[in-house]
Amino acid sequence: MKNRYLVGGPITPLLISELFTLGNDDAGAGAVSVFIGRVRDDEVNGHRVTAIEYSAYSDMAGNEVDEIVKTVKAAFSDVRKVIIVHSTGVVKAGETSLFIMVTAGHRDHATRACRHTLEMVKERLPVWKKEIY
Amino acid sequence: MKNRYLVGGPITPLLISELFTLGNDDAGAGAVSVFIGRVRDDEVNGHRVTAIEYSAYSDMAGNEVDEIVKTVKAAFSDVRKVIIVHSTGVVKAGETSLFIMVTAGHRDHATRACRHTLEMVKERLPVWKKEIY
Amino acid sequence: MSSTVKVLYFGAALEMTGRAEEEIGAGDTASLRRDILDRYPAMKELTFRMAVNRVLLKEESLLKENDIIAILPPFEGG
Amino acid sequence: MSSTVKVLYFGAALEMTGRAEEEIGAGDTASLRRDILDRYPAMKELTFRMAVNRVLLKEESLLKENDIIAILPPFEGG
Repeated sequence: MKNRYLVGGPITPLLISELFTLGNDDAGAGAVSVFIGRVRDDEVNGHRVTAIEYSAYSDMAGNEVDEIVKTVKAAFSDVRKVIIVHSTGVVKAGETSLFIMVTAGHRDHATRACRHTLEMVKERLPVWKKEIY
Repeated sequence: MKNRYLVGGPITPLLISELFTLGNDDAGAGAVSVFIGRVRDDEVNGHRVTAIEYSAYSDMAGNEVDEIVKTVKAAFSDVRKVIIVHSTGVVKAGETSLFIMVTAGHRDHATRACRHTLEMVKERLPVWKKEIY
Repeated sequence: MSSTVKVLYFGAALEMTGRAEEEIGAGDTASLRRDILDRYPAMKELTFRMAVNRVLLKEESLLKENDIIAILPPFEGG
Repeated sequence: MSSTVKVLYFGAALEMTGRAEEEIGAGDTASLRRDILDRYPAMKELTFRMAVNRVLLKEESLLKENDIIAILPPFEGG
């Protein structure tokens, strides 16, 4: 249970492929909405961000993810599966730090629930970041 | 150019992985929003759908996709890349028939532009379907 | 004045006509539409738009030799 | 009455205190908060919430022995 929603380092293309397959067994899920958050190579005060180091309160994160999933499923009745994964540790610019996948019967709830999940992750997941230049 | 946005048969997990990498070279794209449409095993008049056969006016589809991409980029200034792929031919229940990916600097335009692209695809792409039971 | 144009049928129109394409003589899109409904009365039940040379038709227009006219039932992609 | 609780510091709070955790004696969350600001005056500049035993604190409450208190600056995930 602990750290189930957190992975150390970037969310790799391989892991993303694997996470995708989690929805594959459900032929009633006609719509899959995915959001992927990546580290941007922003310039801050004249310095280029090369990576972000994420830290998390992992003991609390699991509970919060469970609450987010419960809330989203209650709000969007057509939703079938909600998957949330966030990085901890160092993630380089261009690499993925957040993966959200929502499956639903139809597109309307899939896309709206995915956005709603994203906003709740921003608001509720106990994660902090530190830019590395 | 012709058939650039149409693939014969299902959009396979392998193709989805490849399409994903198209956004990987852009470290300014902090947000990636993906929509995947799949064939549902709906029951219609007591018969279970086992597949859908899609047909398309492929000579027109390329133009329409270009127009959709142009319209979405004009409407959402933070958008960097828009990719649209649709199946033609037979796609079995549970398999993917539509892939949309939008990359943007930030989440708001990525998610809204992805949904907008999806609605325009439904409205403008010259594709038809036939249920197979 | 009549031109010979190529007519393409898609989706339900293809099923109703039993053919993917044919050549028809027509002067403009309105008369072509009437001609098609005369040939295939079942298509009176069908809502469809037309594309001329791959561009969706916005208003009736004249046709010229070798124009390609597509008969487009409501799109069902996605 | 004072209990010994474990205090965890995250994000900017960790950087300001220079430590990930420590034990502090406190009777309730309000007095614990005052004690922390006395120990680390720099934290007066910081907005933070507290979680008691992994649950976000909604109102000040009493503390008991071995409670785990997390000091949570604004979240920055995503």
